[in-house]
Amino acid sequence: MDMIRDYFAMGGYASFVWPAFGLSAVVVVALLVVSLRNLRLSEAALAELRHVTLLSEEETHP
Amino acid sequence: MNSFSALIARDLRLACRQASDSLTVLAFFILVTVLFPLAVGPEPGILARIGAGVVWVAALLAAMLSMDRMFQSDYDDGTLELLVAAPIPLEIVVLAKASAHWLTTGVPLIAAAPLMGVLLNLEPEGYGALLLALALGTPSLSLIGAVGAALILGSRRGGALLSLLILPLFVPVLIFGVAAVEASLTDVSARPQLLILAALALAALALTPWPAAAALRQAVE
Amino acid sequence: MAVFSGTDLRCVRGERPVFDGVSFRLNSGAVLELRGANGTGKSSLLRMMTGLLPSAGGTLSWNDEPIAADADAHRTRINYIGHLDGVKGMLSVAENLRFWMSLRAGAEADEERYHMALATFGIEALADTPARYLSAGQRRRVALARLVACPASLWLLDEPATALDTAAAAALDHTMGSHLGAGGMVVMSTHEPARHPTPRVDLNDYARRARGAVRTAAGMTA
Amino acid sequence: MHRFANPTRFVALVRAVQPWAAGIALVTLAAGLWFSLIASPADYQQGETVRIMYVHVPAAWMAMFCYSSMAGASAVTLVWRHAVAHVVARATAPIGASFTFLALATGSLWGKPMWGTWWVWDARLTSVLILLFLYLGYMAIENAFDDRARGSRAAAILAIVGAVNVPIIKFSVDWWNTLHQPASVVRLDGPAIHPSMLTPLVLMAVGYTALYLWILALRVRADINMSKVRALTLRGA
Repeated sequence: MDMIRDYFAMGGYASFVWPAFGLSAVVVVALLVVSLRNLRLSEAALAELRHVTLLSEEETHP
Repeated sequence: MNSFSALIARDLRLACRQASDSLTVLAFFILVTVLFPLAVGPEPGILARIGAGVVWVAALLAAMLSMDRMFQSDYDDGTLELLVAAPIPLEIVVLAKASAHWLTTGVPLIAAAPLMGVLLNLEPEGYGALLLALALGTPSLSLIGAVGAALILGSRRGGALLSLLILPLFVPVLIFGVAAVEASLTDVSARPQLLILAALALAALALTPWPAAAALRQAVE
Repeated sequence: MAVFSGTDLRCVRGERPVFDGVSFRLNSGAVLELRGANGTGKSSLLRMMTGLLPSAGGTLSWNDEPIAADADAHRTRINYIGHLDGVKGMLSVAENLRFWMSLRAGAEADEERYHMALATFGIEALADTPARYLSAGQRRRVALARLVACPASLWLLDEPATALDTAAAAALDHTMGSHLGAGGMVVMSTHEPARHPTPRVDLNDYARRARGAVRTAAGMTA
Repeated sequence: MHRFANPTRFVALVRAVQPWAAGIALVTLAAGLWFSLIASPADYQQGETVRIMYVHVPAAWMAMFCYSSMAGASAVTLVWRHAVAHVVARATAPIGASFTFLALATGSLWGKPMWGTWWVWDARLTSVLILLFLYLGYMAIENAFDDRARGSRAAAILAIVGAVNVPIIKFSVDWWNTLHQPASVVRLDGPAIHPSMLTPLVLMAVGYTALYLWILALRVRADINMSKVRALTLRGA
């Protein structure tokens, strides 16, 4: 058990190494999530346009 | 060539008719310089050490004050689109505007700089280098500023946006401008720094008219 | 004698198609009237002819040579009067007019042309008054005085008669008449009823075709 | 090059590239993290803090890589007036800005244990800070205009002007740094790269690049969809 604890201690620098990796992960994941959500929203808007104006499938193909 | 002089003559005439613009720039320059002793205390030793940097930062901010209006009035009253349609290269218009801006803003700053040196207890050896560095640096500011002023035409947040766009581009001029003065204070020759400043000015002279002209063209589209 | 022509011109403003497939042919000594409701692109077509607005399609040519090949030559041939007068309030009428004359090679020394320009539009008395004291109509006269002061074969006028009183409008007609008589050309966007039969481009019908054009491209514009 | 000017063909290409980018990103990042955190030795001098290098250096590389691809796409936008090229530049800006922010944050986290301060005026950190302002300037002017086409062309010009200035800024900041070089500052990239440290660094760099392409694909598709929606609603209205 203490082997795990030693590992996470990072030779005493835990409070620098883990925030560095954590922050990187947070920013990257946030970027991915926001981009994915924007894509879904844009596809929904296109699909909704297809119903409203009965445009051909080809035009509102995402 | 006469269209270049015609453009500058017109801008200088306009500047003289609105002399208050250059005076406000000068007043701003003096005011910003005065703020520093009030902030860091009047102790001559400290002021002497940061003097060159303070004068340069104040000069840079003062030069930027009137930059966003470089093309604005022409853009608003239709002169700009006539200039784009006129049979003269737009790059010449940009150079004329930047030179007019330098004459109405850069030169007064250079003239007032020694006074600021006195306020900040700058050592005597530094004045020559300060004047020379400003003389070589302010043209780059006007030329790079011309690109920024052309880019923000018709945008919603003109002035503030301009400073965000061009301050990063002013960093090299600021660094070598202050370095030239500090080199002359430590009785090391300021030649290399001044030569680099001259190189930056020549590069700006050669490179900035193209993006500025492109920005003007797409501004009147 | 020169010919100014345009084939299949297409204009997109922002991401909105304005007109498509506009063609015209204008010979020396003729007027081309641009008609159409507001927003059908009369001003845009004029700005395209001036070179201010690049076309999204089609070509403009002078003597059947594409203008894009030699834009500088084209700029020496044109005189553009837009909605804005381009008159500096801080300068006097004389200073304004002489400035525009100085930008054209050969025109700056032409005192006789300068005085004729002032006389044509009846603004000699105002020569030394700063332009900011002028009324909109007077400022418009100063802008129109450029047509006489700066020689150019192709006049591109965007609703030139706005803010003009009857005397100034008559002076404008007279100047255009002598310009056409000397073999010049005029393209004019106007709302007044057509006074004399001239070639005309009615942008109303081009606008409908433009809207159809978006079916193919996705309305993407740079 | 002109074949991809047509948006629909360009989207087809993007949709083809996207799964590959995603796959490579996930695999290399997983391996990279494994090597960075577990399967690589601590540094004899810096101890475990050297692991921060594995997220700091790739982020700094990506900050530069994104800016140059933004400038390249902007050049294509201005020279050939391809709206599609600008979509790539517009989509890259926020990704580049995020990597620049990460480079600064991890740089600061790395500097703190070594010099006891959160911010060190190291030449490279300062250049990256100025690069962040170039990104913010780009994004600010991109949507400072009511007409989107105006904003895109103004931003394209700024990106190219910025790209020309980046080396000049880098040179002057390095020069400035040597002038004011405090004696004790260790160069931030730490010791010579020991081979066992190279693998995590390369893996993370490849992972970040693939990640950039993946997010870029998502943002480009969303952007093209939205301009299609705008064009169709305009026409419908």
